[in-house]
Amino acid sequence: LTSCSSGGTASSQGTSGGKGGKVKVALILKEFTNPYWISMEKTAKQEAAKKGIELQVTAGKSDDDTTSQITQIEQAIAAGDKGIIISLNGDAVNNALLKAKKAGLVVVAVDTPPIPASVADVTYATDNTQAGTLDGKWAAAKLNGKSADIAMLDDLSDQVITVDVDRDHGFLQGMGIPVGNPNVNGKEPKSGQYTGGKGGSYKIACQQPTNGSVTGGQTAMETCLSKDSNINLVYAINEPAAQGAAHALKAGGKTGVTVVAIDGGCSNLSFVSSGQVGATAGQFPGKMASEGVDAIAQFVKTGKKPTNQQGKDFFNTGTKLYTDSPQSGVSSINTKAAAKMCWG
Amino acid sequence: MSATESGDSRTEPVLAARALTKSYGRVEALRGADFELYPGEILAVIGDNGAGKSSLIKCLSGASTPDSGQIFLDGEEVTFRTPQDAKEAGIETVYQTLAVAPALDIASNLYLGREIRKPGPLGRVLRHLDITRMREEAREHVKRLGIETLQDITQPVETLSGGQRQAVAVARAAAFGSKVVILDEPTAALGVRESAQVAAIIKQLRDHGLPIVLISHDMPSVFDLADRIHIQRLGRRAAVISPNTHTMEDAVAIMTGARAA
Amino acid sequence: MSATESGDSRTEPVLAARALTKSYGRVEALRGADFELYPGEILAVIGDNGAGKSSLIKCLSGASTPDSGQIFLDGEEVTFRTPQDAKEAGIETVYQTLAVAPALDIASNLYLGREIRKPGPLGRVLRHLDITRMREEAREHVKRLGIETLQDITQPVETLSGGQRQAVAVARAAAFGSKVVILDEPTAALGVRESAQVAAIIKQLRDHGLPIVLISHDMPSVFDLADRIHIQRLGRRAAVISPNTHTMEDAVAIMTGARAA
Amino acid sequence: MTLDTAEAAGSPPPSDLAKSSVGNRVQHILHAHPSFGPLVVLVVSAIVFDLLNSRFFSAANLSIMLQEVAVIGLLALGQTVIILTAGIDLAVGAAMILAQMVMAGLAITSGWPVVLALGAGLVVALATGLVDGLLVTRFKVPPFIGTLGTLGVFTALGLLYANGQTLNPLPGSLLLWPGNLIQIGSFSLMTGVIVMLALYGIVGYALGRTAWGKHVYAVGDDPEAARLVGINTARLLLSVYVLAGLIYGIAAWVQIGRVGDASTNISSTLNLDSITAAVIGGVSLFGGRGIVLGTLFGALIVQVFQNGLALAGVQDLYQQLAEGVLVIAAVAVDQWIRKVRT
Amino acid sequence: MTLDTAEAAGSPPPSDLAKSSVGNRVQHILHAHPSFGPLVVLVVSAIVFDLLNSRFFSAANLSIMLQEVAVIGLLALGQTVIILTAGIDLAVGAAMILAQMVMAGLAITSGWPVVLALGAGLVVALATGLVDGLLVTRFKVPPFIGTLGTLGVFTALGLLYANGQTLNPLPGSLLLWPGNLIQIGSFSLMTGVIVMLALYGIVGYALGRTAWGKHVYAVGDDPEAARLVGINTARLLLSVYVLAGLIYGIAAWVQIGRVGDASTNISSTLNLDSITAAVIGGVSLFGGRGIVLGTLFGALIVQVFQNGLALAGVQDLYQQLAEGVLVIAAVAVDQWIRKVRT
Ligand SMILES: Nc1ncnc2c1ncn2[C@@H]1O[C@H](COP(=O)(O)OP(=O)(O)OP(=O)(O)O)[C@@H](O)[C@H]1O
Ligand SMILES: Nc1ncnc2c1ncn2[C@@H]1O[C@H](COP(=O)(O)OP(=O)(O)OP(=O)(O)O)[C@@H](O)[C@H]1O
Ligand SMILES: [Mg+2]
Ligand SMILES: [Mg+2]
Repeated sequence: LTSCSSGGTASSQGTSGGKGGKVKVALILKEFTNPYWISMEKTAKQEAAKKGIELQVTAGKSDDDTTSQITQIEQAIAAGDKGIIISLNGDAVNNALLKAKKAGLVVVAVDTPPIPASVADVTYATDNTQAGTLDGKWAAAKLNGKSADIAMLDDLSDQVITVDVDRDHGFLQGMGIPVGNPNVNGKEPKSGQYTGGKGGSYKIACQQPTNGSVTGGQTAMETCLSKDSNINLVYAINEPAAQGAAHALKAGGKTGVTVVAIDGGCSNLSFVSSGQVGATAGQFPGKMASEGVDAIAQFVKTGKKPTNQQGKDFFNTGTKLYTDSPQSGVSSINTKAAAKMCWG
Repeated sequence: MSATESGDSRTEPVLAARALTKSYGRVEALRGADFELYPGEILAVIGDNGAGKSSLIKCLSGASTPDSGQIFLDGEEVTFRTPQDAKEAGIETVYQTLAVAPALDIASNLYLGREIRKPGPLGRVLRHLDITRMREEAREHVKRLGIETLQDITQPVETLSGGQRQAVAVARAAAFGSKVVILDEPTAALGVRESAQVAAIIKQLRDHGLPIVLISHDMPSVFDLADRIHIQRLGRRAAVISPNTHTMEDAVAIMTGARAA
Repeated sequence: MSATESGDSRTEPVLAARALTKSYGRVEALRGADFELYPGEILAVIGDNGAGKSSLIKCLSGASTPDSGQIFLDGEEVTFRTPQDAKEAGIETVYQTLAVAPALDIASNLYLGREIRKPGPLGRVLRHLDITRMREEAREHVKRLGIETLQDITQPVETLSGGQRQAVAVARAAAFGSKVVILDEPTAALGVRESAQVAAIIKQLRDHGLPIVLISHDMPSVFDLADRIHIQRLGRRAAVISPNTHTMEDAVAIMTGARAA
Repeated sequence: MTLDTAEAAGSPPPSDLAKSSVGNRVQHILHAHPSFGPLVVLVVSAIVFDLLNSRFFSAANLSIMLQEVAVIGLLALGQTVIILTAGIDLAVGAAMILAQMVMAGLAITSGWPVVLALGAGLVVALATGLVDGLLVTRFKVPPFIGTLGTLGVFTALGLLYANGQTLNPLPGSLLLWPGNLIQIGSFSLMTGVIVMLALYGIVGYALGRTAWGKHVYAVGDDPEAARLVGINTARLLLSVYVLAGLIYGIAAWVQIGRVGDASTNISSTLNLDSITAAVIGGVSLFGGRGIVLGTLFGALIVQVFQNGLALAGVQDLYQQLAEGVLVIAAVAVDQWIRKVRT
Repeated sequence: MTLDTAEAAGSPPPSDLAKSSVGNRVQHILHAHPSFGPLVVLVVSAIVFDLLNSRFFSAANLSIMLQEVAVIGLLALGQTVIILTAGIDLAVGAAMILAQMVMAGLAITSGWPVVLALGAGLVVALATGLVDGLLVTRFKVPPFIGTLGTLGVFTALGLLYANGQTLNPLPGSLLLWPGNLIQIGSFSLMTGVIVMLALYGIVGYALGRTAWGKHVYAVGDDPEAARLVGINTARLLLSVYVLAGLIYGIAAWVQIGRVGDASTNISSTLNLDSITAAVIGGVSLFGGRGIVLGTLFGALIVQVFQNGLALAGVQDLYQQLAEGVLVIAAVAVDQWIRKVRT
């Protein structure tokens, strides 16, 4: 493509063709406070620079802010962008995305698959159920037949979001615990037998929201310990929450508790190598972003819109379990190797 | 409490109170205060600062509720729970604190709570206020009190001079009292001419048959205007005297406790 | 502006102003007002409501800045940007609006801006206030003004009676003025005895050599106290008269414009 | 006896216009029209943004900005009336979301006739206002706490009722009516924008031209004085909260129309955003001062900043930074414009 | 002439205790100690929660509740001083996060000596207060807008500086000191809690026993009156914002110590939470009324509700609902306790 146009002030390409100006793409993230999104932004920008795409990055004010995202989508349409890469904060943005598609933009969802999946042309995401299942299987194997006293540290209390449910239920399935209601968290039987690994009895000691943050994880874990001091297995929705939990366990003088999480951020690997977090299912936000940029670049070049894999609602960017305590029957890689593929 | 000064004792009081008490935390503002106002009279209430004059009239006008005691309107016992109750019974009051809305203009304040609507459907259906008319009348009302320095009728009252602001409050009561008018130090901030005007208006209202309660520290004016003088002391009524039988010195002596009334 | 009343014309004014103007939006409060206060005198300022008396002294005390004109202290031109500037120059003022902090108690208000610290390191290092002492002295100050009904020295001033509140403001100025004391209607809400006390204090301060500016609508008291009388009218000084050569009627006539001074 | 200045006896006070320099004129305009400041800020910033990217003033972009301001504009309108009484409403967004879920839920899940579902949603919105109003007037709970509590309650109720669902009304349904676009050349005006402007007109009229409005100002200005002159302050406050609730209900309708579906994920900062619009528009958080027109300008200013910065190509965090600076600057300029010499 | 009541001349005013019934006594206590109401609410709700789950009063749970209240308690302390001046601080959380990232970033990424990094973080926090203070005093921006703007600015700066990283200080480092636990039997007291209590003591002393404190109240109560008595209100306000900034800096340190690392991913409702603590504690949002002890009780009340409801096994959504109801009830009870007949 042509070189960087004149300082980017007047976007002279009033015509719909990308002629003379750069191809513009909007990257709309959930929010900015979680390092995960910053990491995704970085990779996307690198990839965009490679492909000669001008990336306009924005985000919601918080991860439930659909109002801002709708605005940003509409602005992308008005600004004549070629495509939108979005990690959506809720179904409320669906109509805006459909409008964008109608206006000829390519819509790529990343990280969070929209419902219905057809809202986006293509979705690049972690299979969150699979990620949770990895955690659950590993934890069940690690328990080695001991009884499990489980703390479930979910994301939000006030909304049902797919990531939250998929990971939670994936974990339970991996453990071999039946989920009560496939659409909502917390409906599983509070005690019974898990069938993963060697199998054993389990008890769900508490279920708390963390808002996916360190402080949230810490408070939640502290509350859980107040309720039941015998907890020996902690599922955390993501690594910040797991870190908070780990810290609460340490402060409470609890040892021998297994914590599992999902994320795979580089700066969190030390928690895994130190054993504070037993295992984490790594995801690849960079891959999601760069695939998204590539798909749009491809479309601009060839006019061919990207699509999901046949029969799938999204394009799985994969997940790997990182742990320094591998269990037989669960494939994993150690933290040294993980350091090469982690994000951030 | 057998008899009162003046010939009005034969008729029934318009407004009366028996043994009112009121305390705020440790402070006792009223300690069994009595009160009577007879038809068509100007009753002055005098007393030291903090004697409980304002507390008394606040009870009479519904602005506060006494801890104990009774209030009678035309002989019937009444309980005013809000100033609105008293207002609906025809008692119009100028409070010492003036009770104005600082950011509203003069006309809005004068007509607050009794706004005039435009004639016709605009007023009836859409409840449109007749702002022009209220402004014009407000200007008249204030002029009538001798205030001639007012340059801008749309000024918010918070920007008025002390006396101008008081004039707005007094004009309100003078214009709307229907049964009893209570004035708590209405001329404190007023100039010489303006005070004289207010005195004239008070007399005029009385001449129209409206009884008036006038709280004031201005002895000459009290002795000039009042038919009877209620002397408040330490939260009680110390005495009721007549300006005809007593001198200002007598009044001050009773008021300050220098003499046992 | 050639000569002034009284023999003081030989000495220099302590506080003077030339051609002050001040307008608020469309309203002109001052239209070229002049002012002189001579050492050791009581200067009364009288005038109709809205004549610009308060506006004038607000300029003199730094509470507001004139649009144009000059102010002189001991013959030197000064610009008071804030009330603090004037206070530091020794000018103590009681404003008509009293300027009290409603939620603070009497002692805190009396000593606001000039609090007394505890003796010893507690006060010096930790800046601990001597609250007991301030309360005791506050009680004295208020008593001195004749207010005897105060039951609780820890009352917030917002719960005080109108007169009690004014007494707090007056006590503040009386206690702390060092060069000039300006009083804007200090006795408006005060009772007979309390007003007399304030008059006595004013005289006392004058006898100690402190010049005083007294704004008041109370003609008898003005003619009793003042050495000279500044008559304000329509934003200007209409005249300066002496109580010895003029009568109250003269003063009122000039004030209201009935006579061309 | 020498006199300093002689004033002709009985000379009339000088005319109002005696000294009307240009500066004075401007000041007078500002006194009479306190939302002039925000208007100036709005116009100037719009022009600057257009210079940065000429798409700013394109019909398409203007249409979008107006559409985007419709919901927050309505919420800010209700908020403003409450703020004028020296109150505050933190539950504004929660009330709207609850009403929205009820409207869509009854119409879609429960199969009510759309008109009835819409009416029920409006009644629910009105009831949220009633609850807030009763807390403030009956239980003497400060508005901040009362509405903070109901923020939690309404949010929870909305989520429980929605049960994690997003509801899509049928195309052409009455529920989607506020989202209809009226094409005027290349400019498309959303029906909801007209609804919003109409409500601003009505509320502005009620506040400025009726006794009720005067009482709202009086209660916000000095509640004790208002009580003493005989205003039934409790009833007045109740009417204000109920009115605000109704407006939130209408906002819920506009939101459904604009977005095309009803879900609980909207934004958790609607309360702050609506207060911001009012304060930028010159409404005092201490009550009794300000007009709704100012709030409208305030909402537009925020919208112009967001849109303009994005069009100008300002990126991610820098946009957030610039928005913060601009909001401060807007109000500082307004303060400077309206500065009256004291 | 007949006299109605004769008062013995010169009779002394009746003693203060003349009519001191129990009711009067209680009222007097409440007048003198306005934070008594929140204290009652705190104690009663703690007892109720203990009845629901006896673990509530366990040493472990009490330790944890105190630990959890440390950071928000500090933020609410700074917030309270600002609210007392009739201001409000929306940037409280953003300022803390920025200071925290600077402390950890300089110590870890840039390799500064920890003491210097800590000092630099405190200076940054102080500077955030200075900026807010200057906006309010110099540019006359209302505190709501000024701090809303800096909320955006500080948040963006913190995120830009952090650049997406979470920083883990070395164990045993000075940065982690506030997180140290002092074991007292089975009760573990966090150093940061002592820091918080000490700061409440110091600020409470400064507000109640020094001239500065009286001036804070006077400015919040009636700024014009404060100006007229000669208080330099601008300087005073500036000192208040700077002090608050410093307290937020200390809160940042406690936060790092408690959580064990520094990340930007911290609750976005810290501003609302800190205001809530103050208002529940009886501090008036209109300024000039309230004491910091009330704020401490307010913060504890919120903590007790959250912890108690969770321990009582109330489910997520219902927990949010119940918390809303309880917050309202707490303040309604407080209002009822302190109700003074008028
Ligand atoms: N809300 C209140 N709280 C506490 N004390 C109060 C309150 N209101 C009045 N008081 C006290 O009650 C007493 C009587 O006050 P009141 O205002 O009735 O006096 P007053 O006779 O009107 O005096 P003034 O001539 O100064 O207006 C005073 O000592 C005053 O301090
Ligand atoms: N802030 C303001 N805004 C507008 N007008 C004002 C303001 N302050 C004063 N004025 C006007 O200026 C004029 C002079 O007011 P000022 O207070 O000086 O009068 P005054 O002589 O003290 O009267 P009073 O005897 O009633 O106290 C009045 O007409 C008043 O309405
Ligand atoms: Mg009184
Ligand atoms: Mg005056």
